[in-house]
Amino acid sequence: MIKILFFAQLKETLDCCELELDGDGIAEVKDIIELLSQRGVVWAKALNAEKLMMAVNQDLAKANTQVNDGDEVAFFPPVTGG
Amino acid sequence: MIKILFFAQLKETLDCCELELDGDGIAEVKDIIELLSQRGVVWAKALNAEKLMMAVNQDLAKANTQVNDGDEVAFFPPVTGG
Amino acid sequence: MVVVVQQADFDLNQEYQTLIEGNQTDGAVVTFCGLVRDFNQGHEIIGLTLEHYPAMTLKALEKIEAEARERWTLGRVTIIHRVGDLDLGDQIVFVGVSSRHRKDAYAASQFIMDTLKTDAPFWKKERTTTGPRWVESEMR
Amino acid sequence: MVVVVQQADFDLNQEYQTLIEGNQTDGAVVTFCGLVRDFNQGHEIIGLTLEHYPAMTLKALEKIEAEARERWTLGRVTIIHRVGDLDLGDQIVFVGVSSRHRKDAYAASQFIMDTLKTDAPFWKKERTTTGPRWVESEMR
Repeated sequence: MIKILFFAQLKETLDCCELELDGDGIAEVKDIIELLSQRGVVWAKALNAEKLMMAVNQDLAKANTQVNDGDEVAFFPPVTGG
Repeated sequence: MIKILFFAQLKETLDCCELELDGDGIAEVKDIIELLSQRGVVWAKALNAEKLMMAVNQDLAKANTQVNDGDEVAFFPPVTGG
Repeated sequence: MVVVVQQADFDLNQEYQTLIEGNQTDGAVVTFCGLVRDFNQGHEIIGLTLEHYPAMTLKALEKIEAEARERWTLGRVTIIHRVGDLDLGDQIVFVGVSSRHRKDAYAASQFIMDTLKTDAPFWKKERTTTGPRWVESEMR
Repeated sequence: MVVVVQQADFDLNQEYQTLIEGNQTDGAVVTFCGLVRDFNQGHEIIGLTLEHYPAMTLKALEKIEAEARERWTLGRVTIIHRVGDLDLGDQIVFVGVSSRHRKDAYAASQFIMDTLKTDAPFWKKERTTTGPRWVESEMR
């Protein structure tokens, strides 16, 4: 299984903070985006936003970052700390 | 009269912290340097050091800065505060 | 190295002591404190809530600190970032750096803050006089 | 604006409070503290004596502060420089800057320290394990 997390505006937009996906057929982060985009127009739009940030196992990642079974993948808007 | 001040190493080298000069014939700081250089080789060498700093009325100055009667002129080595 | 993510406030003087106590090598200490200000991006602020990604925040800050140490000669480094509900005027973030060299302390401090602003998973939701709003990223 | 030349020590926390108290506009505060370090230019330091040009020092620091304000958007600025006899580990100089903008606070703080190092009439005479020596300027 792959654990998926959402934060901040994205969490509110999707009304979802966490879900799990079967790892089958998932090789890169973009496979997750593609899979979740099938959940409807809200998901598709939010997960394909130009400035979307992502992390794999708590390290900043890109759409082509590799994902393995058991990984934790997070999606979030640009950070605004500091 | 023009009041002349020396600080730090320069004060120690010249064994002098303050003196007064008649303003006659003094138009720029370099006139003071020339005049005081006649006091001997120690003065001549110290006042013509490449990195010598100077101030006229408490503002950083150069050899060609104008000097008027009643001014305070200071000579000192490069500053090392902070 | 001290890297902390906490709800509680921090005390500048205590953090400064941690940077200099028994440290006779470093002649330069630069601190940055970020505070909740009254007006931001055209909105009047009452307070804000800082959300973060708990499993990632410490790791992200430690990575930034390690990168700063690779680039500059640093003595001690402290990074503290608060989370949760904060009011107008409250302290948000502290970055303290000691170094033998003034320029290294400044450069590292600024690098840490700049990178924290783009890479560390914190999000500010402001309470404004016209309702709550997520702060927009100022990323270039 | 607070510009002070004094023999007495200063307290970082007190200076920080002066920068932020009742100041809800500035979200960024950068402080620099310079301390007497143990080893400088190849010499082991016991302490140092700071000589200055009393009639000029305040004027020089105020000029530096005014120039910083012209260049950047600043809130409050404090510059404190100590003179007289100092021991290893003692605080020498404090520069505190508040601003709405982080980058302005950093840039102004660094500018003030850089310019103070080249333009303000202070001279350090170190007491080292091999005798007293005037610190050499590191001017470029």
